[in-house]
Amino acid sequence: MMPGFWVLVRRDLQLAVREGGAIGTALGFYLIVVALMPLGLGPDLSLLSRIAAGVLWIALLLAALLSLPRIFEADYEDGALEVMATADLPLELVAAAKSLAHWISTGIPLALMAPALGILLNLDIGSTPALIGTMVAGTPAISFLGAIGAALTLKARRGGLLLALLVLPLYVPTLIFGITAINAVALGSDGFWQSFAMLVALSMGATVLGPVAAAAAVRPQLQ
Amino acid sequence: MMPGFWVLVRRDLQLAVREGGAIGTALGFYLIVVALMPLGLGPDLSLLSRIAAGVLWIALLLAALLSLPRIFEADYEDGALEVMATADLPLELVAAAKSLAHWISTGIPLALMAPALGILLNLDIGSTPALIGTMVAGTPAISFLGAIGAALTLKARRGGLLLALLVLPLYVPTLIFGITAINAVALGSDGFWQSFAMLVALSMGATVLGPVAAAAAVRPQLQ
Amino acid sequence: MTNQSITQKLANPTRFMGLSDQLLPWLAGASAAIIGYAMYLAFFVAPPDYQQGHTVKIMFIHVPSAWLAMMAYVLIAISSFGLLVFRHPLADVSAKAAAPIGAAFTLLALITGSLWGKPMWGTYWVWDARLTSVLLLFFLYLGLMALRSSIEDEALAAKLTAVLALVGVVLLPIIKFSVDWWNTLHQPSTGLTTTVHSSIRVPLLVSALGFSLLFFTLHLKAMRNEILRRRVKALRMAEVDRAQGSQAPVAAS
Amino acid sequence: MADTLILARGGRTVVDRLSFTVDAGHALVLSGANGAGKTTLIRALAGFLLPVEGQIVLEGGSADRTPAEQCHFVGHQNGMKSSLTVEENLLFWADFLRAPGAGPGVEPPKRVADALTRFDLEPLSDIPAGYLSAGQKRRLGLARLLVAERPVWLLDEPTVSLDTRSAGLLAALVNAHTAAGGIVVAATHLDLGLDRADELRLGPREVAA
Amino acid sequence: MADTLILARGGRTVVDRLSFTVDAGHALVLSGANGAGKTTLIRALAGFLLPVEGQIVLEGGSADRTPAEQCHFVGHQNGMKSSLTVEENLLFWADFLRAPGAGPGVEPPKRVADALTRFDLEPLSDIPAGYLSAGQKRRLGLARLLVAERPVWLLDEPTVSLDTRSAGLLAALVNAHTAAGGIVVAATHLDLGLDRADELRLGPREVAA
Ligand code: HEM
Ligand SMILES: Nc1ncnc2c1ncn2[C@@H]1O[C@H](COP(=O)(O)OP(=O)(O)OP(=O)(O)O)[C@@H](O)[C@H]1O
Ligand SMILES: Nc1ncnc2c1ncn2[C@@H]1O[C@H](COP(=O)(O)OP(=O)(O)OP(=O)(O)O)[C@@H](O)[C@H]1O
Ligand SMILES: [Mg+2]
Ligand SMILES: [Mg+2]
Repeated sequence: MMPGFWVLVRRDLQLAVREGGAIGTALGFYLIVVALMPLGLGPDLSLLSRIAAGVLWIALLLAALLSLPRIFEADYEDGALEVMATADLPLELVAAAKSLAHWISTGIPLALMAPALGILLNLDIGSTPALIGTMVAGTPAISFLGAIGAALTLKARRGGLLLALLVLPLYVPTLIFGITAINAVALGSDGFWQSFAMLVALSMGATVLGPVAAAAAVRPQLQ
Repeated sequence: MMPGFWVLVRRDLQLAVREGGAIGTALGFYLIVVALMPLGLGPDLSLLSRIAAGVLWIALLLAALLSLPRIFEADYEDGALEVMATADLPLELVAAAKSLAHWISTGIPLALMAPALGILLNLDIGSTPALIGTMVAGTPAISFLGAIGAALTLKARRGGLLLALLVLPLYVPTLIFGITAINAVALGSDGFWQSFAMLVALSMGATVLGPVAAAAAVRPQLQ
Repeated sequence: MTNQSITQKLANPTRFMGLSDQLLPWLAGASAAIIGYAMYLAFFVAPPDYQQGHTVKIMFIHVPSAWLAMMAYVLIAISSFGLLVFRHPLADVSAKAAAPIGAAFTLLALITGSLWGKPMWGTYWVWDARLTSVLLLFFLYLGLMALRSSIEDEALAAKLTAVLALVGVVLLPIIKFSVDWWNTLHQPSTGLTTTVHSSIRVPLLVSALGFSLLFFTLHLKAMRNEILRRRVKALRMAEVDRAQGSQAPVAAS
Repeated sequence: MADTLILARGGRTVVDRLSFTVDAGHALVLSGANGAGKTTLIRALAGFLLPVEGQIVLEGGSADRTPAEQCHFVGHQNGMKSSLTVEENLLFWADFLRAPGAGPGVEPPKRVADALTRFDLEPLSDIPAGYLSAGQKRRLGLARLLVAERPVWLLDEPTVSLDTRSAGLLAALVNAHTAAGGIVVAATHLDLGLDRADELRLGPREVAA
Repeated sequence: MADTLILARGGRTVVDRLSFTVDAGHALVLSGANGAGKTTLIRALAGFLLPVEGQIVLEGGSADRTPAEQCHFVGHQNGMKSSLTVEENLLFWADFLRAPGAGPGVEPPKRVADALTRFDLEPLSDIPAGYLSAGQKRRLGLARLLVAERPVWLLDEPTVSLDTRSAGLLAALVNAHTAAGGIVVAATHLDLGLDRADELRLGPREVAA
């Protein structure tokens, strides 16, 4: 069973690298959305540092969101998903492998880039470890829950928008704990570890729930 | 020449209505992103009303952004764009018709919804006419410039993300003048008409530049 | 603009390769020497600023890179025009080679600028009009590179990138103006090149010259690499064709 | 119709110095192994691909329209929207492709009804196009040929997925079109059974195959 | 193999009470007009569509794997990534489709090389799959049949876009597979020229047509 899993993870990563820097594009988008916020909210630095954690998380959500269709779409359209459905690997593990590849190729790079963007928002540099830590811990939930949305919208036109609509509410808990954790460090309140533990728990729950629900959503669409 | 133009606009609107409520989805996304902001930024009301105009514009940009692929993608994939290229209507006007349909089916509904969302952000109700006015005046730039991005990314993998990366910088002037105009009314400074005139000028420029550039981008991709 | 006129005289890549091969060592040597001299002037001759102290030395890197960041975009725009209108064989090579270099100089200007900002303004970044428009220029570079890299067919990628580059030209002044209007925290221009004392102005101009030469060295080198890469690819294609038994000639790059 | 064409795909020459003419009232069948360049040639005729060298001329066509604007192109895709019904799809194309200067002539709705009948699609006319089977979709794509009048038909593997009966229908329509003085260029691996057809065999590019 | 199947698409019954068996070492050719339900039936055999009634049994297959897991399915799409080369694509499928408990047997790279040779794709093996012509893509899709061993092959219009030579190749491979005791079910409008093949004609569902 397992060999097929890793073969698939490797291929998806290979495609992410090969297909014109999917990773670079996600990072670029992240950078632009963060830069857009001060343009919209005004250049007041103390205001910016107050909302920095929120902006970093929301922009990260949006960047990850836009790359979610990649999880299933191409394989659905070119028929690869059908073939995978006739393989020995259960569809749940196919979904898990694809979500994992998405996390490695999108979640982690975004998390690592966040501190650099924090500078633009005048975020305290001392909070860099907390920033990276919470984001690495929280992003699995984004990839694995996002897979559900990606699977549900396979047959829908304009998947992107609908996908966002379905998935954003699922991200609210991760968003809230992620922001609380960072602010605990950056603004110096306590409760960091508590929020961090919740983030890890949410991510772990997502790695189970996501693939099961995604597989259930993919199956009837293969008719 | 012109008959083909309006036939196409009508069909695109028909498709927007028919294909699973594209419009409703854009509105839903707009609502969710605006609702997410207080979650991310904290519930301080005076802070919220200070940044309301910015949040409304940024969220509108993102909602419109996600619906941009609709302009060309489906017609490219099912071969309709090829057939249109052999029609008498020049490709520039095809692009213009499709951008116009996008504006009517996305830009206008989003603009009309903005005041309702302004309430969530504690925006002064008196600024409703200014809000709707600037948004109706500014959104054509979003559709017509967005068409350039939609055309450039037809053959690119992960269109959505790349599209956003290409198009967001083009939106900066519209964003800035849109926000300045609303704030002029809501926060009671002057200069509304100046910004408004700039918005109109930007939109008019976009209706020329957009279709020409979009057609130039579509043509080589029909090979 | 030496490279520009050479590019125009040369109709074919082969002559370009020959000429650039001879030119390159000289350019490289000159830029190294001039930058070295400028740095000597900057660090040992120019006096520390009475207000800014030694941090003023950042200027001798910051200002030239900011200028080159903008000049590189102009070069890309001209090349793109050459590709779309005249289909000049070298135009795309030039545009493609200039993009990463321009982006690098933009990044350099951003980084040196923020390093300078920390002691001067107490923060690495402010949302000032000039800073914001440079950041947006950087985004445009990113967009050019991302678009090119995400399209497999190189000829197509070249055309689309050129369209985007020209759209960017229309946009850049608009961005500059709009940001100027929007922002109130504008840093007043110091009018360095003309009014400031020659002990600072001279090293700055020498440094700018050196950096420009460096830019052309890098650009020429990158163009040569790109041409060679295309030749290798054409040869591989030809091999495939031969394997398929075709006598058809391969399109020369 | 075409003169010493050289066509390239992705930097490789695919069609090398090819010249041919198709007379009014004749069909040209392109054949050749996979990868021989049939699709490439048809797409060049439709104006999507600029020839590296050579040119494509349509003699006797109206001067103010490009050759491409006087062609019907039916490629691998059908250009039909799956959320519109069969009839709505055809009606759109009938309206959209109508030449601007066209006199009253036959009205689009009438033409569409006619095309539906000819391709046996009438019983399906109210069904969204997305529900059709592969062959039904193909017939719908071909029905577009009848909703607007154009002298040249360019067909890329038109019989893919068609059953024998439908293939026969298509052949009859092509024959009728050429009999009325039209031109047809079709790429195919099968024998279509056309009258007045010449064959152009594209060179064996893939010798190994 | 199948027992009183009833299959429905979008609420409409498409295949009504159909029973058939295919013996090991035999091929079954599905024919019938457009819309008769061939694709529907094949997708049901591959397990994508649950029968409204009836069941599909594979006798003599391994008990711990569903029938679908013992089938190779080749539908209208080929499941190949256009940015990977021809060889990388096949290698992925060879690795991915290898049965978990499979002994050493023939190694995937060897199998891939073999499949490439058999489908005349060797000269193209380093080219990204996106550059292939329609027929070359189809051959690549079919080459997947050879990179992992499975007793049942389900082919939906396998000869679409293939030139005669390649169609012949395919027929030979299908014959070899059935000769070795495999089962093949193929939907097609053309005569494939198979040995040991039965034909199943699906009823004319399209009443008007
Ligand atoms: C990331 C931050 C910064 C960016 C993106 C940036 C960008 C630029 C650009 C584009 C120019 C060329 C302008 C022109 O020639 O019209 C420039 C020049 C200059 N910059 Fe910066 N800058 C930054 C930070 C700073 C800081 C912190 C200082 C020092 C206080 C500074 C001082 C200067 C000076 C003195 C010039 C020359 C001005 C002139 O020629 O009149 N910059 N910068
Ligand atoms: N976008 C592309 N880039 C590079 N090469 C291409 C591209 N499209 C096609 N080719 C190559 O051009 C050649 C001709 O392709 P074409 O599609 O014209 O063949 P065809 O005669 O239509 O074949 P088939 O019968 O298989 O449809 C093939 O060798 C193919 O690999
Ligand atoms: N998703 C769907 N929803 C509703 N009806 C469908 C759907 N897909 C197919 N049908 C209908 O089911 C019937 C059988 O379709 P199927 O694709 O099985 O035909 P087929 O025999 O493969 O035809 P062809 O030779 O044209 O490929 C057709 O009448 C078709 O309109
Ligand atoms: Mg072809
Ligand atoms: Mg079928």
